[in-house]
Amino acid sequence: MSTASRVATKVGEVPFLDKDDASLLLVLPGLFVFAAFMLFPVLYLVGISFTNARPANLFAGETALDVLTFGQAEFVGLQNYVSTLSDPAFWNSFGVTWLFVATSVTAKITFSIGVALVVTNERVRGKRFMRSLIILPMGLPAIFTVTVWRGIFSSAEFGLANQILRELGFDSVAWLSQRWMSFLSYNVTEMWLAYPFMVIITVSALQDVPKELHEAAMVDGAGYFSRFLHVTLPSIKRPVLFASILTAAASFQAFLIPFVFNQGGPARSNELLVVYGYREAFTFSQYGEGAAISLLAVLFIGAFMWLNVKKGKLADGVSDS
Amino acid sequence: AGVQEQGEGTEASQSGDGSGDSTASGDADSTTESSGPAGTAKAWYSLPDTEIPLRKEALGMYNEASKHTIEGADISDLRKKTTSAIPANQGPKTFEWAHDFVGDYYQRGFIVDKSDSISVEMDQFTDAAQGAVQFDGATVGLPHSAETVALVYNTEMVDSAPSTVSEMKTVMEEYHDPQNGTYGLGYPFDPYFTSAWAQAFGGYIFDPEEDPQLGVNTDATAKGVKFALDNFAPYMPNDPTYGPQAAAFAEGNAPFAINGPWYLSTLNEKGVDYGVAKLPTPEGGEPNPFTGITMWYFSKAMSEDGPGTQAAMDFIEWYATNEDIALRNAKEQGAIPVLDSIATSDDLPENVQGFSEAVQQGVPMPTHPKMNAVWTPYGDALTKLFNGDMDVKPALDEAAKTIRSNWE
Amino acid sequence: MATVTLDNLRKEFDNGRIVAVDDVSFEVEDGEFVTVVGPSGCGKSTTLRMIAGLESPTSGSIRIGEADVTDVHARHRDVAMVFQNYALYPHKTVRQNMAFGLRMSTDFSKDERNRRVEETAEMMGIEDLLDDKPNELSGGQKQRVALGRAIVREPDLFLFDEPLSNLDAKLRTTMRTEIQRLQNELGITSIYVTHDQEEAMTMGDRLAILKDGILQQVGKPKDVYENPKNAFVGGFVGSPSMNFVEVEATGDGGTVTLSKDGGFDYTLTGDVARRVSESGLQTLRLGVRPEDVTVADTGAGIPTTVDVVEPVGSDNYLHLDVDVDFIARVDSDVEPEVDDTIEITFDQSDVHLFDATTGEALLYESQETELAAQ
Amino acid sequence: MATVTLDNLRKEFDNGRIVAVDDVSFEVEDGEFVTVVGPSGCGKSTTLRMIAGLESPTSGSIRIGEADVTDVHARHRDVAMVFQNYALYPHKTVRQNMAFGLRMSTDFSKDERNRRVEETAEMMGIEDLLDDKPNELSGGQKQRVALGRAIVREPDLFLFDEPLSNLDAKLRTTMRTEIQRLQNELGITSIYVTHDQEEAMTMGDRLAILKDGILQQVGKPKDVYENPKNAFVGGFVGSPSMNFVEVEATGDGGTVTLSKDGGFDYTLTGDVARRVSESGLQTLRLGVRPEDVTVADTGAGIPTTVDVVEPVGSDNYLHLDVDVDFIARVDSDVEPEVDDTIEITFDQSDVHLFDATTGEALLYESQETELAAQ
Amino acid sequence: MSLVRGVVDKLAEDARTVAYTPVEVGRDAVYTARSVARGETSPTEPLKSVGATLGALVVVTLLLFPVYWILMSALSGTGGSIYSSGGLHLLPQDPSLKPFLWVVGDLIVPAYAITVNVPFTNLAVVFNTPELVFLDASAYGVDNPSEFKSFFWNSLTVSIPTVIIAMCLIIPASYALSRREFIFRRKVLFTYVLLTQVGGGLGIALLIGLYAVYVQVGLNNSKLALAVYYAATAVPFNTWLLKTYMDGIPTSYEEAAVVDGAPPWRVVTEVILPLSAAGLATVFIFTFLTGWTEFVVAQTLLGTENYTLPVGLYSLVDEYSIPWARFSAFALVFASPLMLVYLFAQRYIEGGLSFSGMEG
Ligand SMILES: Nc1ncnc2c1ncn2[C@@H]1O[C@H](COP(=O)(O)OP(=O)(O)OP(=O)(O)O)[C@@H](O)[C@H]1O
Ligand SMILES: Nc1ncnc2c1ncn2[C@@H]1O[C@H](COP(=O)(O)OP(=O)(O)OP(=O)(O)O)[C@@H](O)[C@H]1O
Ligand SMILES: [Mg+2]
Ligand SMILES: [Mg+2]
Repeated sequence: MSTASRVATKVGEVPFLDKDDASLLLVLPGLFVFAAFMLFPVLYLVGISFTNARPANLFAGETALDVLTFGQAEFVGLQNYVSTLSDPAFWNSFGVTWLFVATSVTAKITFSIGVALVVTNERVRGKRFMRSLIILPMGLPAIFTVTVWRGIFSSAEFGLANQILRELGFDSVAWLSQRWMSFLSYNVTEMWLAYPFMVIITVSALQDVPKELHEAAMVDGAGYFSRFLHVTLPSIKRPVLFASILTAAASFQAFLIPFVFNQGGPARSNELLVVYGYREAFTFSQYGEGAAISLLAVLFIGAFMWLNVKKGKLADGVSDS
Repeated sequence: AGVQEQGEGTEASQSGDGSGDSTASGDADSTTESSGPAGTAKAWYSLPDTEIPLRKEALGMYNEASKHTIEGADISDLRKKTTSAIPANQGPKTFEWAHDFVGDYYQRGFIVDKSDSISVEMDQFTDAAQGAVQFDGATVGLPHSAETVALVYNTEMVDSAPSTVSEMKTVMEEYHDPQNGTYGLGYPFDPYFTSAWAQAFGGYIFDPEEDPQLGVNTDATAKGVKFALDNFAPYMPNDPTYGPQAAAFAEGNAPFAINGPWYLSTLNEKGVDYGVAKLPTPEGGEPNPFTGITMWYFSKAMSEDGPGTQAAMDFIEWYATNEDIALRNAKEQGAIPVLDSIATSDDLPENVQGFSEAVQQGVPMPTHPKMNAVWTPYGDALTKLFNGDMDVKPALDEAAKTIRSNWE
Repeated sequence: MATVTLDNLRKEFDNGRIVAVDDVSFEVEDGEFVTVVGPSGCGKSTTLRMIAGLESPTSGSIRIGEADVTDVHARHRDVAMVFQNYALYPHKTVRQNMAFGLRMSTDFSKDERNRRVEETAEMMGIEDLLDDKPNELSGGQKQRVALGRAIVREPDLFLFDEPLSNLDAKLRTTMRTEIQRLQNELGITSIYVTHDQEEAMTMGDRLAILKDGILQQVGKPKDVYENPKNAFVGGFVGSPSMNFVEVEATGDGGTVTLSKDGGFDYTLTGDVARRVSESGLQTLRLGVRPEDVTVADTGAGIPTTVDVVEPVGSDNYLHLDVDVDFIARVDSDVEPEVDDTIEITFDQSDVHLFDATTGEALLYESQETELAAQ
Repeated sequence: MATVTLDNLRKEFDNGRIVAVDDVSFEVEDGEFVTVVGPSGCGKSTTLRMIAGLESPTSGSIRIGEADVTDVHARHRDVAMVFQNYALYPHKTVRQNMAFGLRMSTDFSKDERNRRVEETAEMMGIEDLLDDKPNELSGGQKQRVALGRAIVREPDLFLFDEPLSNLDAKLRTTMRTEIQRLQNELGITSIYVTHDQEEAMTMGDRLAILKDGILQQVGKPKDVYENPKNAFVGGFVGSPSMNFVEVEATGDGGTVTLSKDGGFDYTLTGDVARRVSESGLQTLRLGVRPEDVTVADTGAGIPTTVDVVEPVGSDNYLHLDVDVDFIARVDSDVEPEVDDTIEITFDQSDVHLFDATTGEALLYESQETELAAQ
Repeated sequence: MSLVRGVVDKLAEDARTVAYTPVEVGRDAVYTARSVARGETSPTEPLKSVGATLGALVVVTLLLFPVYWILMSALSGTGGSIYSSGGLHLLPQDPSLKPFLWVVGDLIVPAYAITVNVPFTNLAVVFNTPELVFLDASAYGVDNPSEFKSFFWNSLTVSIPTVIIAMCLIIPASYALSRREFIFRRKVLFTYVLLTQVGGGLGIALLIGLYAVYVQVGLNNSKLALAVYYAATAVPFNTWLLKTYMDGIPTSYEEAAVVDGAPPWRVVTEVILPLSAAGLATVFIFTFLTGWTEFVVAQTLLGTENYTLPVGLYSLVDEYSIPWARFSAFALVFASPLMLVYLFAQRYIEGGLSFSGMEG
């Protein structure tokens, strides 16, 4: 008690805490810390993207401070952007990325809703326990999980996926050596990586669907499928939409899966945008161009999020709706 | 009141504690004499956990015997770590890696020329090793072992190593039966592993001395690549990457593997009976694999003189020239010595001799920074070829084109 | 249109640990409006939900019309249900809400459906709301839409689960008449659950009273009011509640005196007295309704003190000291002061007598008996 | 203990687009129990919340006792409030819930707090629940805890925002008496908001009626009931509602005849007739309460048809064809058949007359006038 | 305090529920069987339930198969691999716990000498605690166990500050965003939602810049600095998440507290925070997760002695080969604390991620 609580009481008496506008002060620390760590790197990246930075010139100079002033890299204007935008590989990567966003998000949503329906079905016993189990993969580090899935999708006859195919009497598939098969394997892996989060959100949404609505529909003569279509789906739309937007952003920035699987291969055909940027920056040591690509990616994803946030009215809370 | 731990701590004594700045103590007086004050230096390496105990032992030996102290540390993703730490002046005095960083890192200024202050004779190393640690006339480190790929055979299936590819093919033919989980060969199909064949018929992948420097699409190289495709690819598991290829042999499901010394620990764990031999010869050619020379680099931090640098140099010289260590590394880890004195010695275990002979067959990987831009496009081409998506020549031409455009 | 028959209906929850409905049997006639009433948790909703098919009975059977529907799925029962919180589909417009049942259970063309929806909407006075979403509507409007949604389907049976309890008092009265009017017009068999006895009384052709899952009494509102089968029913029906006084019966031949410490004395005569004597009970519970209690002239009645005078406009409620919560409903011009002593009296014909332990009515005559007597 | 004075209180929302409370002034005396009643959305809660300090008025001032508290923060006003949904902290036990206010606003020691909580709990009959969490309690128990939480603080002022509306009818009546009893005992000034006019009538020492944010009338329940200031108040107070008939007034000197198509005719005489003539109004709204309507012998009254007969046990409500929703409350033994034609009548003294356009009562005499007249 | 007690209570309740589950299932079965026997329930009803449950089990099994697969490779001795050219085996052929032993290493509490000086005298009492051996790895043939324990310690000392710092930044902000109307509120909210996902995958060039700054400020190799960084990255998403959750708490609780005389900070600590338990739990887990699993930045910023678990895990991966058994065992041990938390906090996470308040 005593001192601490007296101090606290004093704090409580500070008038600004009662004032609404002053509440901005509660938000500022977070905003500030975030900006300090996020804004700076982005600005640095912007800087680099206008230079011909390569490891050799960026790191020339005596102190680490020189790195901050881009070493001896020279200002080249928009050249990096021009060369990026005129590179057919960029456009391939751009297209594949959006395709991946479209397919993987669709897959993730349908799959997760399906799983969520199963583990909330009232006939199923031990639902809660099952729900506890299926979110376990969220605890595994991504780099590890992806490496494991790389093994599962090995093109070798004895990769797990192929072994299962063979148990089922199919021919083995060269997963990572064929463009669309590797694309498929990216999707499956992404789905598995994302499902715990998506399922939790969907399950919570499903549990918030008023039971009466289902009963009303039942009495109205609707079967299971109609109820799903007319009651369940519309009721979980918003939370699921929200989850989809988050997961779409994750898909857009997928890096580990294509990189670990086959470096966006076979032969760069599935090189998602971030992998493309990474490769430009590191394999070819073009930091400037890599930065430009990264920034373009940020721009796209930013625009995409902005659209979604606007459209989905995600910034609105109940308090002001 | 106080609490004091009795006896030995249980936490495995850590590999190093990095908190002491290596140069802090000695920078003030910049003596260059070897009789200078005792120094402390950080040394980075990235080893499989099976090799770490031996390394720690070696460090212990050195620290015991010398006034200097070397703090070793096992780094995960050494390439990334050096790239970020060294420019920020946070790098170690020295780090250990194969020699393929030499050109790139030297150009980037991550490593420095210390040819003036080396006090050991360079010609006690094999020629290949001497060449590997030098770039543009600068000596940027000292070599301590070599590695390359050789033929590994399962002694339960094969009595003696085949000396020609066609002999080998007969055996592979016999065992290759994917439906039943057996294969002829486990062989990661990438530029480094296949270099022996690509360069077997007078071709070369990259050579700064040649014209053109880039050799991936010369006819001779194409012939070599085609040779590898025709003679090996059909007997391998479908996936050209390391893991599956390594598994096929390690589980006793293939008579042959082509792989490097690092593979032996896996084989020992799996309990496969194996022998190592140099690569079989193709008709009309001679296998000519890339070899890697593992070396201690003179990192940027060694550019300033001081006890720390003294310590690092002293340690590197000690390690590189220490026959005991080289032999133990050879015996326990299959590392091929690069000290002329023991490189071909009979003291070497049989298996290492196989690798050692293979090293004799090959050439060190190019150290030129341009080589960096070669690996990936060329590797992509090999993958395509392995998958049968393209013909040899067009695939290599395409790779060459990409590489050239990346050089610009 | 259909009759509904419940046969020994029983519902257990939690593996038998909770018995929500216990052996309920009754019959609803074709076109009849039956209200089910009882305190919270007595199993009203459960009963209704079993009839709708939303819960399956542990034992017993349900018939709608001729068919035994005990094992028929809710969506094949052709009943319409109005829920307490309306359960309107929030993402559908009023029109879609109303058309949904038609879409699901009939083959009508879109036009036909629309026509019917519009017809019903007009009937309910919500034709202007057809394109609004439920959350743009007020409570009363929502209630109308919910009703409309049920009506448009022209089902065999209407089920209402406390459909008015979320409305305010005034609106409740209005909607009450509206539902009655509609049911009269359409003549569809209806079962209406409520915990409000006034609603139950005014709306139902017949009244079923539940307590702890057990059916207490079924009958016309007036009959139940006048002739409660037990003290629970007596106390539950009517507002303000029936007054109860715990009394000792002492009697000889012709008269029985009911008395209680503190000056309460009431003498029964005639047939009633005889029946009380015959029952042999010592302790009785005497019930008398507030409106049957009148203020008597001095000396003519039971003396008591006024605790509180509650004016409700049309009448005054006098809280009297006779027993806890003993209320007399008197004219609004009878305004004694608090703490005044007044005397009260009531007719013997208005007296209800119950067994003090079991609560059974001593004088209860089932309607059948009455009918037979006539 | 304190008086409360509201002075020209006004509250706008949405930058003035919604005027929730419009120029409300009234005074609550020390120890008085004032009920505020009005239809949904009329600004009752907003008014109460301004008194509590949870909203700040757009203009006007609030005084509690001597102090002007218009700009004082809620937590310094020393008022206690009971919320509609109880707002019991679900994570605290009953004891902690009740002690919370004491902890926050007093320096009592823990023992002292405990003592007070236990005292209050005993008074409320919830001493056994002290260690339960709110979600283990029934509705009535929650309500009691919410009351207890307010009482234990012994505040200057009690505010109640529809505290009973989540309870069922029976429980509501019980709790109503309980709150009254407590307030009587404690004598703390109380303002009680409800939309249920019966609650407002029975509980309040005085009644304030709001509509669209505007104060309509303030007065003793009986006065308001008998002497509504306008048609809205007349219709709002009393159950069933006052019957209204739109009539044409035609008159000469002594008498005024109020008539309506369809056979309605009523003649006013004397003083009332004079005042109607004087007002010069042609169209009037005649109001008469259901209980003042009696069934007359044939030929003696206004003929009308019976639409519905609603038995409520103690009485019957006859819905008559005079005008929409015209109800006569008659004895339960008066049971005409539906569609019977009966005649009704009522006393001139029970007639309320309103301006058909403004709704103002023609015969309204403010109490002050009445007092002056006496 | 009450928060902790609440958590403990809930855990105890969960444990009870789990413990009673078999009893309950048994009772259920008996009840159903009886009722079927009496002919009151048609036998297809229980069959349907059994079928549905089995179906769900199959789905769960399929979902968790990769995890099972990893576990198998971890159990299949040091030479284990997820590639098995010898056909599909559902059980390890040569099961061994060695990889796990290798990960965990010795669990030995060394003997301590505790000296207590008796005040005002020169006497000191010395207690010798015995050496406690829980697990001596070398006894099972594991001589060079991993440095898991030191990685674990580092991870903890990064993650816990991360959580604390993040909570300090997130809670006030989400409260303000949820409950107060102030200038720029909508802008801040909008920015946060926008930034919930933008920003990852910016490439390593960015990291070099970041690293340079850290070095300049002298913060590299500081676990605390890393924690601050993690906390910063966790701010937008989690603030927004908690804000959404708080939106669902009826304002009347808060108003009740204000009328009861509670100052703002008490309102927050006594009412808002306890009622946000599920939201807080979720945010807690998410922020913890950031610190627990992040690899790239940790690897760049930290020196070897400060390596966290993911970096340690990755250092097992060689240029060519992956020691699958150890790698898997390491990853599983690494993930197990989180998995445990998930197991128990599942319903809070479900509650915390429920965006039902977002009706628009
Ligand atoms: N799904 C269920 N599981 C367990 N018990 C239940 C369930 N549904 C109802 N009950 C129990 O059955 C009893 C009757 O419930 P029911 O809902 O029928 O009451 P009610 O009369 O409708 O009450 P109310 O007026 O509060 O709606 C209650 O004791 C309730 O707790
Ligand atoms: N925070 C607010 N923002 C905008 N409008 C409001 C707000 N609070 C109340 N109003 C409006 O003010 C008017 C009066 O609201 P208030 O809640 O005081 O009504 P009420 O009499 O308490 O109604 P009810 O009986 O439904 O509780 C309503 O029209 C309402 O829509
Ligand atoms: Mg119910
Ligand atoms: Mg209100």
